[in-house]
Amino acid sequence: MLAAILSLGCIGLIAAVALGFAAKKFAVEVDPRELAALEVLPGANCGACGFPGCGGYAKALVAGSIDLNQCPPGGADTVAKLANILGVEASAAAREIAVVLCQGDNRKAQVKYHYLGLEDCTAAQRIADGPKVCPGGCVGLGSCLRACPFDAIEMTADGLAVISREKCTGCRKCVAVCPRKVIRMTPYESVVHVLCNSHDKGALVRKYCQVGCIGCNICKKTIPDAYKIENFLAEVVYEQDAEAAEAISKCPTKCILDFSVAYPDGSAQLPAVTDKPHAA
Amino acid sequence: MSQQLYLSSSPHIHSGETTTKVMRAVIYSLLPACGVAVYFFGPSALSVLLIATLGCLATEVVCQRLMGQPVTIADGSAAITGILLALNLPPTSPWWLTLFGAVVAIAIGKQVYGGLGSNPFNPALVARVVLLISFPVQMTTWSAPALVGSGLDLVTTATPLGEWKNAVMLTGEMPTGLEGGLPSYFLGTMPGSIGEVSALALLLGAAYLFYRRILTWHIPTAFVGTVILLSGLFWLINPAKYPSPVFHMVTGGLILGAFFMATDMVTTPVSTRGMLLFGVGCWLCFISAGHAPMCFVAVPTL
Amino acid sequence: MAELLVILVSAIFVNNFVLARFLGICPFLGVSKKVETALGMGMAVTFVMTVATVVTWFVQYFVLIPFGIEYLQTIAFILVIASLVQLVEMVVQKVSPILYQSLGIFLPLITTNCAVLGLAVLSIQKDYTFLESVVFAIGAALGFTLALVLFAGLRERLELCAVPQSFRGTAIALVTAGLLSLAFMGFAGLVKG
Amino acid sequence: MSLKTFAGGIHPPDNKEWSAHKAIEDCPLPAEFIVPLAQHIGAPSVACVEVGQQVAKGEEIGSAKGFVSVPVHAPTSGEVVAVENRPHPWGTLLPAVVIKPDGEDRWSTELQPADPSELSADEMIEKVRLAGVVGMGGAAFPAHVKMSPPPEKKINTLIFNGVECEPYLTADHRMMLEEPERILQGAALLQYVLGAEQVVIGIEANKPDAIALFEKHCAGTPVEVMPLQVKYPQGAEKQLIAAVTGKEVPSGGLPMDIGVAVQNVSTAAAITDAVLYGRPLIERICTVTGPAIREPKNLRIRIGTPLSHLVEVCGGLVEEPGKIILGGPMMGFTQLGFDVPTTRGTSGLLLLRAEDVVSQPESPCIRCARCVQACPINLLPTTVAAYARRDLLAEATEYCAMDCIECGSCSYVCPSTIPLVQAIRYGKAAILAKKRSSQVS
Repeated sequence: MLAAILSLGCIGLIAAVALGFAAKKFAVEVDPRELAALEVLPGANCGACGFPGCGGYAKALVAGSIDLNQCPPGGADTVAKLANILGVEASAAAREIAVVLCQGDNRKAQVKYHYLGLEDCTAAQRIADGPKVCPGGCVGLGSCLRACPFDAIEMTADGLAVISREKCTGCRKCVAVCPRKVIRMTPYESVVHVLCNSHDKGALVRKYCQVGCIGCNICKKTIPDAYKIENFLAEVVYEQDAEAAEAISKCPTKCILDFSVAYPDGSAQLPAVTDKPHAA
Repeated sequence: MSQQLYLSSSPHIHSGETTTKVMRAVIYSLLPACGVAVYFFGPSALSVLLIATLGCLATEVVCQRLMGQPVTIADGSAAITGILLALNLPPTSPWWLTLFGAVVAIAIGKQVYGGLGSNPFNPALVARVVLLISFPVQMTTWSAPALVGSGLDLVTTATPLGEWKNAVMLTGEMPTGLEGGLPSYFLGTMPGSIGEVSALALLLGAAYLFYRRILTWHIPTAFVGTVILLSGLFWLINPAKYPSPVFHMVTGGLILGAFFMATDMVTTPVSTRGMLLFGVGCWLCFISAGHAPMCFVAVPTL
Repeated sequence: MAELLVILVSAIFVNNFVLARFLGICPFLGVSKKVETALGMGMAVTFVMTVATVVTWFVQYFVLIPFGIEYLQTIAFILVIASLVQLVEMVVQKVSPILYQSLGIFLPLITTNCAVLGLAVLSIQKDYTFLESVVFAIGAALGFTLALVLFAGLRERLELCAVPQSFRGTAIALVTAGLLSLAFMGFAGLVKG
Repeated sequence: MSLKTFAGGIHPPDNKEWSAHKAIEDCPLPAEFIVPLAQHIGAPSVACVEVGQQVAKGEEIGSAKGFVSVPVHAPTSGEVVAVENRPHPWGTLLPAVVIKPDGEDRWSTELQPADPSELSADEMIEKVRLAGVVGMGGAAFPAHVKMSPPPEKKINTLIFNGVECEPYLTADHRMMLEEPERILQGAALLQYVLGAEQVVIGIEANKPDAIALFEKHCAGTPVEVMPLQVKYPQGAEKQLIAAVTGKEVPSGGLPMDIGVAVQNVSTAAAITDAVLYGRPLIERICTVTGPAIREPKNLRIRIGTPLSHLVEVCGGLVEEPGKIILGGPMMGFTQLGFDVPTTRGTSGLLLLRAEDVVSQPESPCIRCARCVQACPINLLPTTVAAYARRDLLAEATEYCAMDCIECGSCSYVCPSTIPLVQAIRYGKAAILAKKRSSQVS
């Protein structure tokens, strides 16, 4: 018994002394932020981030070579804490979500040719500026859908991207990937949008799209504060859009929509995702 | 313009080859071997072939239905898996064994990975390995071929390779007369799995695949070449203990392995260098597994 | 000499630590997303396994046995291996930052890995001589590296595949690992024993 | 006799019998010329005429911007009726000068013939630049740039490209048969300018008449005629070099790095016109062909002729086309309509019926490795394309995506009809964009 205690104690002592000595002798300066970040991370070393462990991820974070949201086990809390540590703009700002500002699916917007080839909007855009006549509208090949990490985007049967208000986390991946820049970040509270992205003159828009904004000014006349018109295209002024919905019935081309009532695909607003288990 | 034009990125013409055509050609190439097997092993081989093929097709349908995907059994890939699986089984396999193998092959070997083109392992070999480990007795009970209608029951026997191994283990010497059966083995009287029975029939099928340019020389050459080289070396050192390369060529499913199992397109490398390396690598699995190789560990990064 | 070769080959293929003994599954699943990192991890493991085996062999035969306290083997080994790895990590970090970059970051992950401990315990159990232990350790580590790199390669390929949503990630990785393990069972006939 | 060729490649049906036997016809003037200002790789030229201005044939109407750029000239005499955006073969609206011909077809008086023996190499290059000569095989790279390599790059071998490996097209073939002198004069001029020791004309074996004719003409001259095995894409620069010299242009390098220069035979003819007669590049041979056209022809067209006019000259349409392709079927560009004009790079107009259009849906890759065997530059197209589609640009770059010559061989052979080239092209564009943005920041 005594021998056991003694010998194990000795081994422990030797190890402790050696480690302690090494810690002093071989000390290396580490970025305090890296240690703090490591502190916040779950410490499971699961490798989900693509790094060998939390340490590697923390290092990459401090080096700024990777996004904050690469740690699924940590979830949103960790992201917030990391943002705090790294001094990145904390997402305390109002929630923003992405909206596809177009209703011109394959039936409502005129198509100028049959596109064959890669299912990708950017690739199609390179062939005669995309298969639709409208230069600004949704190309409809679902690049945003594939880019969305949260499964928040759906393509309607007629080829129009629709983003779920509830599932969208505002990560902007779809905004980056859209060759037409038809996806815009908007405040979550704003439910009324002008769903058009064409700056062409009204007469031209009428030719190629049944639901395009023709810049007729009626919405602005109805609720002057809530709308602005630039280059023949109306836009909701999201800062003061409290009464924007009142102009909906006046719009001659029905390109203003209230997302709390209906989605562009004609479906009623999807129920809030509370009944589905949410991946935490 | 009254009708809408097609626009696309170049090229605007195509060879006309389709996946379905390729798969169909592979099925044709396997038919001679199947025919010979049925001829020699009789109805039991036929039933194994049918159960395996139909089992694979059914599993594919069920999986794709369950996952809400379009059903693609018409492309022929599931049928190939079924036939290859059957060719790897003993003709005396009970129906449940075959069916279980078929389900494993398609469900776990293929559909779990996303179906055609995504599986990293050859589904038929996945099933074979699972069966071999789960039911070793049934999977290694071989019978000698008997002509249909000869009235003889299938007789349980050892494969020539197994015979040699046992003999070497017991006496350290190669049994005499073992090589005498080679010509007839080549034609189709080899005791073994359904597909091993006739090297000739397999080579016929392989020749057709070469002609259709579906098979390239790389993997079979590297595979067979390595086997010949090494077995030849051992044979030269001690002909009394080790059989000649020809023996290896004809028995033990080398042809089946090198030309049909190892060359499964989906799970093999695409670059020339990768293919050669893969072929050599197959040898390792070949010697370790004894017969029809388990060489389904693709070298994925090449 | 032939003995050593058998030990080496059997440790690499037949009794592969990951795929046949199921030791070290954590790094096997965790650090196998890219071939490059897998190789780095493999190298780190090779190093740690070899060193740990050497040290624990000495601990076993010069401390535990003389004092008659073999029952403390596990605790003693964990203690020794853990502190040893920590020590090495510190030294490497200071002495060679480049080596640390490629190897060091993996070290903390395997300080108390079961594969390392298992190896140490196994080589004692098998009554290996010192040289045999070392060869066994190298073989086991190479086997680990082989399994890891193979698996990483497969996972890299899986990245490009249309794996059904519900199977993506760990699920398909585990299925693949299972199949790979089955494949390695085929090696059982390679070396007797 | 085994003929030389390169590794990889494919054998599509060549379909040249539609037009190969048709002698070159002069295309009558259309009612209106649309001359695009962007007709070459590099900076587009800028209009230097105004609406209402009278121009003579060969007069400069767009001036060059920068070194890798060439001027644009009036295809006939007439009035400038518009300088505006018009449909362009690249698929978008781009600036063009619209000229209404006066029917006189009067040459500009400023264009003077010259005696080549009195010209220095630099003067010749300047003449070629002013004449707006570009590579006429399709890429439309300004010829004067290729003629003035940096002094440390010595050109030993000069190769003329008479391969015309694109199916359907016969423009170069007819030119070789009917105007060998023009080509050979240009060849001699280029040899003088570059100081090349070896001059080779590579012609595919499916044009035995052209090979025989050139062998007759070149007997006793330093020019060597080399028959080549029929294979696509032998006309691609690097593949032609590999076939003729057996040398490989290094990844990311230029032919001049290994002392080789390549010019198309039609380019050689245009250089003759430019240097000897001072005439700018305002016309070329163009094959109008395909199952949807009534009467396939080889036409001598002016640059800027609308496609609708070519269709009219060739007897109109058999039926509504499914695809309008400028260039060959392997690398040509599909068009939105017949209002598009021809440019200097237009080697052919191919009209396919709807039933000829490949519209099989894509299916999963079965890793059959056909694309790998077909790839003339030894890439792994399926892997590169898979990475490109998933925006894994670093991996795509690692697998040499940027070396792809976009010949289309991989897509042609793919049994799963995966748009491999398009995916790689998409990846290349993304890689370039990323590189550019990282340079800016």
